[in-house]
Amino acid sequence: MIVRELELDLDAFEGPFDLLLTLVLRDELELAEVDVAEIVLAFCDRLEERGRLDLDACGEFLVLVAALLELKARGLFPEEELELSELEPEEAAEELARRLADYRRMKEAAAWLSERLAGESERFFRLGPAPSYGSWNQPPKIAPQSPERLGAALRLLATEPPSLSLGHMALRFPPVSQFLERFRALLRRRRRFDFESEVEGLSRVEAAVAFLAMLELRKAGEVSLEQAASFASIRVTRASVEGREQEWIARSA
Amino acid sequence: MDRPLRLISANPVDRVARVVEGLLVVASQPLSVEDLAVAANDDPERIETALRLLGERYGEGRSGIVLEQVAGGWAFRASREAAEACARLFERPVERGLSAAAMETLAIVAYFGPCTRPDVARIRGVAADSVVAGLVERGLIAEAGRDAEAAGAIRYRTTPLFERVFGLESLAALPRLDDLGGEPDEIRARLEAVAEKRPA
Amino acid sequence: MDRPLRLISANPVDRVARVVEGLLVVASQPLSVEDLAVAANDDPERIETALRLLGERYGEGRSGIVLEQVAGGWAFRASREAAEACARLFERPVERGLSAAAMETLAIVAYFGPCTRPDVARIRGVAADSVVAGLVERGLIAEAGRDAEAAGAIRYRTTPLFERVFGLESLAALPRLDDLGGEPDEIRARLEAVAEKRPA
Repeated sequence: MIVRELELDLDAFEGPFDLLLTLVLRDELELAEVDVAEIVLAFCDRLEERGRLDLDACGEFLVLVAALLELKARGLFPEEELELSELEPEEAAEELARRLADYRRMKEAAAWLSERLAGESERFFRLGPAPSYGSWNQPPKIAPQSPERLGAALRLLATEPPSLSLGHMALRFPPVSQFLERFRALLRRRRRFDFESEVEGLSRVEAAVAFLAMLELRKAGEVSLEQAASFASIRVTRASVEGREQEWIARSA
Repeated sequence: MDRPLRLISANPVDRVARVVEGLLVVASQPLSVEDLAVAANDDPERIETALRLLGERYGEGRSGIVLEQVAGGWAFRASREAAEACARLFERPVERGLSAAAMETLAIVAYFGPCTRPDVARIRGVAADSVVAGLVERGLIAEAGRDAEAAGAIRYRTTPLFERVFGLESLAALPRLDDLGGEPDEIRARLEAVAEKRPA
Repeated sequence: MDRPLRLISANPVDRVARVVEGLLVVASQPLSVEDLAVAANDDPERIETALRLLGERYGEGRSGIVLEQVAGGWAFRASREAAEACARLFERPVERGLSAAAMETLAIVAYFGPCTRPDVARIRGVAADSVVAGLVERGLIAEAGRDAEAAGAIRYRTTPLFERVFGLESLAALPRLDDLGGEPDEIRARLEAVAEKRPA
């Protein structure tokens, strides 16, 4: 089973998984609008149809979906990036557990409120003023105000929000094009390179982006890929001009 | 016996009277005998009997709540004995009444008005409907025609009451905003740009 | 005689009670003992005595008007006996059709407020803009200034109307946070248990 060929039929997108990834990484598709859970469901459905557990596919899928989710989270909460990136894995796990606990509490609080509201359906009270009479039904008086408060309100509105360090994000999140350039440059110098050694030292997410760049090159017919065994190193080889020409001839025939 | 046996409370008019009390204490407007009869699912004669009963209970000198027949029906009001206290309750000047949201909206209408609710929302970065409605109700801003361009949205301007509350002879007396730079239009464009950068 | 002669009614608490009745029947929101004392120009102890007296008179089953302690004050409402009749005559615009998302957002603002829309989104994991706007429109939450730290994002808190609609004496009547949901430690232990099952 080839994960990147997984056919998706989402509200925001219809087509194979790798096209979705490419569009997202090129900023041509708003990730915030993609329902990642639907992608997971589609994958699980496919797995079930095949009737056997494909560990390779699951592993690849997990890496890609984790990367997607992280990208989406960053898009939804850009300011979080700064706080969370400072955390050690241990602290991040604690933060995650704390947030999950908060959410679970609020789910329960919401259930409590719903039950309470249902129990209050027999309580009627007046919304709004009493039937009007009497001198007291005038609009309330407003105490004198300083006009300086008006200017102060606008000055507060003019305060620039602190700018988010986008450089930081760009560093951790190179666009797929950056890896495309890097791999192409590398391939101009060398005919073949080892994917693992090229991504060594990168974060998992960066490695995932690099992986997408590699798939992109393969799709464009610029490279061929070989892997001796699962989890073995992936060898990236420049497609020979002859090979591409032959392919072209074969296709047009 | 032909008639089915029914359990009837000692005085069912008491029950109707309690339902009418409940309806009147929730109503924002006088309720007619028909309104009351439809709501209570009872006949108008019994409603009238109940109202007579309530009239005796809720009369001047007997209760702080007075049942009164006015144009359009029946309503509760405060007794004359409580009038002075009611006047004190409603005449407290409400300084706390001008929230930060109200102040921002007033400032926008005063400096850049007349402007529409979408204009205000664009600068504040949040929907302005309830704030604008509150300021209209309190007489600090008022409608000033429709904006021909913005799909006929209603435009608002500040009122003479606004000028009195802020001690201004006219809008020309508003404090200058030189530190924000330039003409009102420039300041406005700058505020809109900042609003876009603010987190939602 | 040193003391000036005063005419004191047979039972002055009765008079205070009548004034309080009058105030409560015209007020649009629950009134605190302090509000009542200021308006009635009387001392809080006597107001409390009067409220006790009125509580006996305006109770479920005894009257169609019920005195209740809610949203930090005292207010009249219709008795449950009159609920069916009220339902025929009055809408329930505030609470009708509150979605699950709205309930969660209300809970978050009630427990963690004043808080911003990004705060709500962080806990729910979904953008909160339209839900928050809907709750503001219903009057269940209101703006409470801007957060100086979070780039001037608007903060929200629940309103007295929220407490009143949900029949809460105050926000302190909500279940304690500690009594809700799981502890972070417990959740964390479960996360780790799952993580440890992965092959080395």
